[in-house]
Amino acid sequence: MNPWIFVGVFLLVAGALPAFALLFAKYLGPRRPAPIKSETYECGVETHGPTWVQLKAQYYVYALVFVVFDVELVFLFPWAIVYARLPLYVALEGALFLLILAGGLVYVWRKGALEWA
Amino acid sequence: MVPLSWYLVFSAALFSLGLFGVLARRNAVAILLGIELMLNAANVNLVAFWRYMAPARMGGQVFVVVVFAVAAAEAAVGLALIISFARLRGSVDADQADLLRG
Amino acid sequence: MIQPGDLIASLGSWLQRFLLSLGLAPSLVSLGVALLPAILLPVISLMTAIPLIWLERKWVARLQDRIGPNRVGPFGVFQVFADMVKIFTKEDLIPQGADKIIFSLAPVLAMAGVIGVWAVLPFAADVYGVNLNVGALYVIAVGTFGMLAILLAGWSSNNKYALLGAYRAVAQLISYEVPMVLTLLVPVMLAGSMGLNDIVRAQGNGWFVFLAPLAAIIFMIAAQAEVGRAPFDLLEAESELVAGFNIEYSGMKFGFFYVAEFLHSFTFGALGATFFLGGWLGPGSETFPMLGVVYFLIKSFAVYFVFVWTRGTFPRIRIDQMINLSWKLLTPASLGLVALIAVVHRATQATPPLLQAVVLLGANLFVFFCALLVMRSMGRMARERSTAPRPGSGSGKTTDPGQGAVARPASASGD
Amino acid sequence: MALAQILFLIVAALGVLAGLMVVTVRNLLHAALWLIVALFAVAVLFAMLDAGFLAVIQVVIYIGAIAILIIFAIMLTRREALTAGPQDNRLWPVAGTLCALVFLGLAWSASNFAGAQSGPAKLPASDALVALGTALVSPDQYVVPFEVASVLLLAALIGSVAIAGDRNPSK
Repeated sequence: MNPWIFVGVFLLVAGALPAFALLFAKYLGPRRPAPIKSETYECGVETHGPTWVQLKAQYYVYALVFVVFDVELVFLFPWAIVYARLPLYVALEGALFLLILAGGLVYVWRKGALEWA
Repeated sequence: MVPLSWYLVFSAALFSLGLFGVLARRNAVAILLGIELMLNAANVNLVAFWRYMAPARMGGQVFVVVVFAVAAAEAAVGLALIISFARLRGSVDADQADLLRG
Repeated sequence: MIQPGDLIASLGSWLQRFLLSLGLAPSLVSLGVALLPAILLPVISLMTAIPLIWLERKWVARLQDRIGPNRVGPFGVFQVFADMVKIFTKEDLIPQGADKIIFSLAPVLAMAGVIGVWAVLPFAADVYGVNLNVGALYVIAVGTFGMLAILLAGWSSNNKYALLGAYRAVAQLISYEVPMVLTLLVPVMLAGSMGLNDIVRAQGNGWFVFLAPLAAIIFMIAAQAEVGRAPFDLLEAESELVAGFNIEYSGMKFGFFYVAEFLHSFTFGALGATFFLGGWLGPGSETFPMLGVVYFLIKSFAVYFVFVWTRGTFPRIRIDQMINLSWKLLTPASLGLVALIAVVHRATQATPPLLQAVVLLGANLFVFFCALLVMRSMGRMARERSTAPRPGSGSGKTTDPGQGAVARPASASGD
Repeated sequence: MALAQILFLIVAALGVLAGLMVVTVRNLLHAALWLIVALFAVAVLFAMLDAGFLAVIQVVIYIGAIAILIIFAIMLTRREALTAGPQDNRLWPVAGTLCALVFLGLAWSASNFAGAQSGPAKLPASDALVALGTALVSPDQYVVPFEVASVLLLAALIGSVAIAGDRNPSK
């Protein structure tokens, strides 16, 4: 049997359990809607201005670096499985791969893009 | 058993939708979403052919892995360009991107 | 026929025979029996949260010289049930202007992202949901649902503070995902497989925490940050963000975010035990799988206790310190560690295992001391900068010189 | 109809529906969320094609990284996006017709070439993951793409940070 069938069923159940609990709780609890209740909560002060606050551009830079380091996994995990069975230069290839990426990190660091401002 | 053509037709549908997004949308980020759809359609094709035609040769999977890297690089640089452009011109409309026009 | 050792396997075969005797089709029965764990295991994991919440509240209370829950039942053991009753019967509030579907979807995703990990956890030699050959990556993949849940929750609440909290939370999660994944690479490298059960078996000659202690430490720090607990609980910094991304959530929906956090912490404890402490390995665990479950739980709770201990001990760090710790210390250290371990591990393969272990340990210590040196120089630079008189600005912001690692390093901007 | 076929049809329908929503929904953030659904459907198809590694990677990279990056970018540019007029190009009917024609052509050729109705080939006994790793690092196979990918990622990192990391863009 394809093990992914198991995973699929598992994930479905894992999602269905909380979903059913939410439905259950919805009908168990009282329902007396009032406009004051559903107002946005900001520590008692009325909310002002648009809700969609601008994302800090700094977060975006972290996301960029993260994406690049996340993608290297695609290459590193298959390499990590096999390098011990292959000649030494394979391990060096992987190390070179990592060093090139580390160069990118050094560049970003030197440019000051990692600083929290 | 699912025949190979089903996967290919699905991939064709996804590709066409992505193409439509790229052609019809004005927002540059939305165009990028369309491109991601197209790349995924290509990936489905590659994996389907790998599985149905030559599962012993890993060329198909390696190609998909490279497409992942390219997609990530494209998204990173593309979105950076869009954001930079939005700061410069106050717009994300792809039709407004005519800085190079003489 | 029934051995005490493989209780679960014999239960499964008994069920299979029982269903066959009812006259059901054999193929249907075997499929049903194979998929039964897929239905039971999520329920079990959800139930685990109940004692977990009580246990952690008691632990943290003791660590902070408090008593903790002690009103409902002996030692307050029924406190969680009381909370459940309360939370179940609360009104289901959706704030105005919220994106209703996404708002309700987010807590479900948060739970699914935690429970999903349990599909691959090896509780014993033959007690596991499924032994995926990509188990380690599967753990990370399922974890991304939790990240998505936070972003969706913050965005759909129609609340500035929720959105700000979500931005912060996601920035933290993505920052710590890099060192987390890189350190997960180390057990995969040493075991030569991504399957969690294979990783456990590969530790028969020595737990990976001894071969790669630095990887285990970085994993622990990153796990604490991924769960978002003190000292990394910036996502719910009350004084700045009111409550974080879940500010508008109440009742059961909030309850799921709460349960997900506790369960997530324990799940990382179980993962730490699997990847670094030999999982279910222990004397007699091969012949009596049930004993393996006991070992596994003991080790999981040991790691989990360290998480709780950390949570109860450290104060919250500042956001710039949090970001710096990940990108300027943990990520470079784990990058170097992975590269060094790969070369050393491969080069010493022909040598006796003990020598290899010693060399690997040496490589870890080398990277560790390099990281320490970097930390020291960074801390020194920060101290010099903070003590140097700055024109125009008073002594408004002083960096903390004692915390060399996380203090603001000098901005080494080249431009 | 076999179970696998029903499963495929459900997943494929979900994927196509999500793809349609991606290109038609007005709210960009909803479009990005529909993109996540479409990507997940593709991941499920990968799992059905016995490419478990790619399925997991699809979730980690696409949903966990690229989609998050896109959502961040949408949040960053939403002020600019709000000022824009219509979301669609004036020529969208032409584009729609063109894409329908492309789809028909592709679908026709996909279901009519020799081997279109063939079943899956027999999987080799060895672990596909090990084979993939070996193929990626063997000098006679794909080691050059492996290292070039690293350089590509480096270039992408440097390029995007240089473009987006500018603190004070000249307005």
